[in-house]
Amino acid sequence: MVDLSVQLKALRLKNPVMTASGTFGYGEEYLDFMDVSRIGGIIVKGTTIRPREGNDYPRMAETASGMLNAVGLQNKGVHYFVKHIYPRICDFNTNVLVNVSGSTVDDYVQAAEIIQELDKIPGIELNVSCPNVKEGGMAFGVSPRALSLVVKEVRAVYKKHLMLKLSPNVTDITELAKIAEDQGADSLSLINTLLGMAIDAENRRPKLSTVTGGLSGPCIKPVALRMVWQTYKAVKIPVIGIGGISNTADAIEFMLAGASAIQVGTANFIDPGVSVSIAEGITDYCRRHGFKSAKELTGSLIID
Amino acid sequence: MVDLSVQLKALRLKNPVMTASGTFGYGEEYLDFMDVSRIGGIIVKGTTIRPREGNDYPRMAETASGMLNAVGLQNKGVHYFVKHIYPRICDFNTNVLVNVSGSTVDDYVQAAEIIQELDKIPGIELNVSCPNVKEGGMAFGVSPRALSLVVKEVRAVYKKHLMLKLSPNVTDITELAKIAEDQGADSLSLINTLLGMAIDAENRRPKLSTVTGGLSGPCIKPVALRMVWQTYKAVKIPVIGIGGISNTADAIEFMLAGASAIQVGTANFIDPGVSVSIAEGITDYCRRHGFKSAKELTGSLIID
Amino acid sequence: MSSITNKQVLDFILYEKEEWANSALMKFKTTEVLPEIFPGQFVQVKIENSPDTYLRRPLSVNFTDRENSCLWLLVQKIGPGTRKLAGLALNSKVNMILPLGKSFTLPEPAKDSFQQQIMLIGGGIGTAPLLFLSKSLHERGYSPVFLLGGRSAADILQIDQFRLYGKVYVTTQDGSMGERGLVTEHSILKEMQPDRMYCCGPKPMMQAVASLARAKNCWCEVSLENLMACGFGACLCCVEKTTQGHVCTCTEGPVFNINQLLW
Amino acid sequence: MSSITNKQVLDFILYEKEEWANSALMKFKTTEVLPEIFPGQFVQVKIENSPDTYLRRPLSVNFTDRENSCLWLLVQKIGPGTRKLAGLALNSKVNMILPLGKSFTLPEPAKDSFQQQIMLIGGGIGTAPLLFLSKSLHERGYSPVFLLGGRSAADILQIDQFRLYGKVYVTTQDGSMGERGLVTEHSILKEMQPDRMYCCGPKPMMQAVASLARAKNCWCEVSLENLMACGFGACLCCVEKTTQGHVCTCTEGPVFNINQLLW
Ligand SMILES: Cc1cc2nc3c(=O)[nH]c(=O)nc-3n(C[C@H](O)[C@H](O)[C@H](O)COP(=O)(O)OP(=O)(O)OC[C@H]3O[C@@H](n4cnc5c(N)ncnc54)[C@H](O)[C@@H]3O)c2cc1C
Ligand SMILES: Cc1cc2nc3c(=O)[nH]c(=O)nc-3n(C[C@H](O)[C@H](O)[C@H](O)COP(=O)(O)OP(=O)(O)OC[C@H]3O[C@@H](n4cnc5c(N)ncnc54)[C@H](O)[C@@H]3O)c2cc1C
Ligand SMILES: Cc1cc2nc3c(=O)[nH]c(=O)nc-3n(C[C@H](O)[C@H](O)[C@H](O)COP(=O)(O)O)c2cc1C
Ligand SMILES: Cc1cc2nc3c(=O)[nH]c(=O)nc-3n(C[C@H](O)[C@H](O)[C@H](O)COP(=O)(O)O)c2cc1C
Ligand code: FES
Ligand code: FES
Repeated sequence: MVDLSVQLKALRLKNPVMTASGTFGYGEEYLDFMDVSRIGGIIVKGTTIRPREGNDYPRMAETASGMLNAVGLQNKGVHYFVKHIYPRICDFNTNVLVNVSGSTVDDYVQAAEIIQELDKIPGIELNVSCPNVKEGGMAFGVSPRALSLVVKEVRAVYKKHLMLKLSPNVTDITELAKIAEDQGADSLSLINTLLGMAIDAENRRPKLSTVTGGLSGPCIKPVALRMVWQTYKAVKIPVIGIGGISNTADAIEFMLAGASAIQVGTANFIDPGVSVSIAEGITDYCRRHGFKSAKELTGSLIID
Repeated sequence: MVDLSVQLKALRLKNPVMTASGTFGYGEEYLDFMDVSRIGGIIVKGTTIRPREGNDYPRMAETASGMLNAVGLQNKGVHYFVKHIYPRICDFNTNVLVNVSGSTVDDYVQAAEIIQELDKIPGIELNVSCPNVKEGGMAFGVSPRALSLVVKEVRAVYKKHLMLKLSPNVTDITELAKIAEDQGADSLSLINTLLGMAIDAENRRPKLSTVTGGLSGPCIKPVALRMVWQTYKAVKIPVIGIGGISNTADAIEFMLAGASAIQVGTANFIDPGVSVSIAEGITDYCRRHGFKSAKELTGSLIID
Repeated sequence: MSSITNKQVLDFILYEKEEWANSALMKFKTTEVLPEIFPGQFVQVKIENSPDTYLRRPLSVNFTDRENSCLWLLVQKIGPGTRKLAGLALNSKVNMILPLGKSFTLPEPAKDSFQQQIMLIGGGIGTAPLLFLSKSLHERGYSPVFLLGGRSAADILQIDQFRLYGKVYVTTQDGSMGERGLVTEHSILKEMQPDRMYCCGPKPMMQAVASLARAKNCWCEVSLENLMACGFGACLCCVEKTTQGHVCTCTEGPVFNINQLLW
Repeated sequence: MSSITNKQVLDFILYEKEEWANSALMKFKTTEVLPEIFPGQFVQVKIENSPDTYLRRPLSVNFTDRENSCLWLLVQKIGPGTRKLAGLALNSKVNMILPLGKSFTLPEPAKDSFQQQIMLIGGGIGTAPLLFLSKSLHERGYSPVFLLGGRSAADILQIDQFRLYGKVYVTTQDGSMGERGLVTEHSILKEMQPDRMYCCGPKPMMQAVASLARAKNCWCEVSLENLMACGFGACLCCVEKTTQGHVCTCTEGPVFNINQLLW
């Protein structure tokens, strides 16, 4: 028997597979396709203190082996979440984490405090890396000072698992990773989307209403893998790998590079049951390669 | 008749299509496939003051819509270039620019001085963004201070066209672009490869001898396009777009985003005559869209 | 009418195909039980062996035959995905997510005492979901009037099938079939005062039909074709600005009553 | 022998195919004039409709028939590219860059007075270029000895073709054909003292053959299969460390005399 469970500090996942924020709705959208109790966790949609209408349509453009999005954190706000959505999803037999975003440090702190009161939510993922909103968002993720502040302030009020999601749009991701660790983050998830752009040559216009947007999918996997590896070597807290993961081999690659767990994002759109298949595939891989537990995979890349 | 010529300050290209350094050898490798006089320019292989053996094999890994390379600037050094290669290629009826790399500022300066003596080489492209060498290389491209210094020193000795190739592995490419402009670069080419990594899950090893390498191909196009657009808006000198360009539409997109010219890189490996087809395609596009010259395309993206 | 059927991921086999220069009518069959599908709902098709398409492609259900587990798609070849799909050889396997979205709202079954006048307006490939809708209307005792428009006669597809369910009027921009002009310029629109209109086609055409419906004070549903990444409410990419703010066209639509829209 | 032919980008049609569980022998035909190709040279094949392969795939020329503009490839299915290629339907179009690389060095035409003993050693799919080489050796009056190895009988391909040119010895790791064991353990190697050896196969096997050749003081050429991006000297990805430093296997190879290698 392979032990698939992994421990992110005090947070236990039954297996290393989670789903990435903004790609899995509130989990409900996938109930027809899969049994959410068979994955380690769900990160629900980006949530902000006040409701947000998001960006104008069009918000999506397909690219080579990936896509750009410019959703812009559309959500009904944390109060709506608490009142209407939480009751529907609190009985999911898996870890449900809320992805929290904001325009000011105070936004983050307030949302964290409110979510802390929800018994069945064992943690939050701080999104300081959304490239699709004008104020805040990515700004926190690329500025060492701002990042330090937001993690510190949220940590001061939030006592459960605090996962920090890093932006890849930086010169040195380890610098920001270490700051987050120093300020008390429990784990680091990476990467969020790369800032990209698409143009329709025939009508000479940008494909997104916001001109630029966030790039995701298999095209970003090499960059994500590199950043996970760099970050794993730079910090002691667990790293969660994200970026183009579409099958078991991808997930294993991230774990070998240092990830303790992984998140499946855009691939959910194409193959809505893929996260369960990946969890099953990890068991199979461990068996074939003589690993007794998924934990052992983390960082076990062989460099001759 | 569409006028395809473009002017990069004093450097005139018969059309906006060039080939990217490290993907076109010295041009000779392509003579069986195409007529090099039909493109605007060739940037030859990365050249250093002393010969370099490059990195160990394996140096290449395929990725989703792209590839990683870790060639590490293998070349026989600038003196060999002057003596043995230059005589063979100096009669190409197109602009041949030399891509210059180094580990110290002095390396760059010396190589530039030597190449300046070559009559038929109208310019150099300073490569401060190679992610595949331990010392120097990318370090110059991601550090404002180092970049400032190297451009200034080379500019002091080099009088012909000085193109500076920017690294995409930075938080804010416009910051570095402006520094290069201020220090006297004549044009900016971007992007070089994104730093990435690939792992073979089955043998649990990195696919490259150097673990990380440079990502190129269609997968990076959205990031490149975004950076070209940002840079175009930030500087006054011409911008040359690079990154995943594989067909006419791609080239047009870069020009609409602000590029005065473009470079075709990895696509040459798959379709060795593609640069000529793109040059032809630009004429066709201009005709269909009522542009009298290719110049007019630059920055003509419509944002409602 | 909302979907009450669970969404599924199903493999189909391409069973029959009729291909034209710009489009193809494709009949698919599955060995599984075909879930209940309502007119206006769509499927998300995976395009195999296609380096240029990463995401699935949304296509309306053109017709179904649940007894034989068959489903028809009418596909216009406009890009790499639809071209690859339309070019498939018979017996190719095609994976779909279905059924997706909300269907057209059907009227109560017709009574002799009160026969509603129903008009279906389709532009180009926008006729795709209307055939399925006609069948359902027919089953409820209605004989709708069809107004089909296209650039030329080649764009007017499945006209014989439509004729099985009601009277068909045509416009083409080049006059090669029916009246010359746009669908919204057809003379029948001046004569008729329908109780219900259903419309699908290019956005400018649907906007023109919506204005017309408003002018006639006529109930009207349109089917939008916003760009989609997922198709089942997870990505929030397909939004339309409505009286309720941004709503997902893949779950709250693709069918909308024009009263909900800000056009 | 170096290529004196210009490199070209040519379309071929898949004309005939023999497919096994793990491999396929594919005969291609072009309507153009097939350039002159020498044994050991290779082609770069574009894999169409393949989202998982961005680069071309290098494959040795297995055989040619210039008169009829035909070219054979022997393909082992090991990944997405080779599987897609081997699975192609007859009449599919396949684009290749060719001819690439340096060929095997052929001996002077045989004289009765002095007949060189030539041995060709192939492991698995490494036999691919050797058939073409045998034909050329045959034309020069040689009748080489073949030593073919594989995991099992299923890996020993084209044995009847090889028999046309000389005597064939076989080893398999499971003993299902010929002697059981590795190719380098075959008893014939103890008996024979060849003047020339040509070898192609997995790297460990070629390294073992190289040691053997050195021990026997025998001239030996091997054909490397380094990973390639371009195939024509532009990318510098395919290097092998040799006595001359890093050299490109696609232009200076794939055939190397073992004296050049640092094995
Ligand atoms: C709910 C729904 C139902 C649909 N039903 C049908 C149908 O029954 N038959 C049919 O042929 N098509 C239908 N479409 C449209 C179809 O999805 C697109 O034509 C298809 O996705 C294009 O894919 P492609 O790869 O061929 O072209 P792409 O390269 O993706 O697109 C080619 C061009 O068309 C534009 N385009 C792509 N998708 C859309 C879209 N959804 N709306 C407007 N412009 C678009 C692109 O911006 C681009 O300019 C439907 C769309 C939706 C959302
Ligand atoms: C000059 C040359 C001639 C060749 N001739 C033949 C031939 O005649 N017949 C034939 O079947 N194959 C030949 N090969 C090997 C062939 O190119 C590879 O098997 C093919 O590229 C694999 O592509 P793929 O997409 O199927 O698998 P991939 O997914 O690319 O590879 C599958 C696995 O095989 C490994 N691999 C891929 N390419 C190579 C390689 N070149 N060497 C070693 N391992 C590799 C990968 O690392 C991976 O682990 C030749 C290679 C070279 C360089
Ligand atoms: C449509 C879409 C919406 C997203 N919304 C969010 C979000 O609200 N918060 C967040 O932290 N990340 C968001 N992301 C980023 C993903 O969680 C993930 O980090 C990224 O897509 C890379 O992973 P992938 O390549 O597997 O998709 C979104 C991504 C997509 C494609
Ligand atoms: C094999 C390879 C070698 C390269 N060598 C160099 C180099 O020597 N100097 C340089 O400035 N860029 C080098 N590059 C980067 C390219 O010039 C180009 O900036 C990059 O590949 C992005 O463009 P593309 O996506 O069109 O390939 C190299 C790229 C590849 C793939
Ligand atoms: S397409 Fe994803 S929410 Fe509608
Ligand atoms: S494969 Fe590109 S140089 Fe050899």
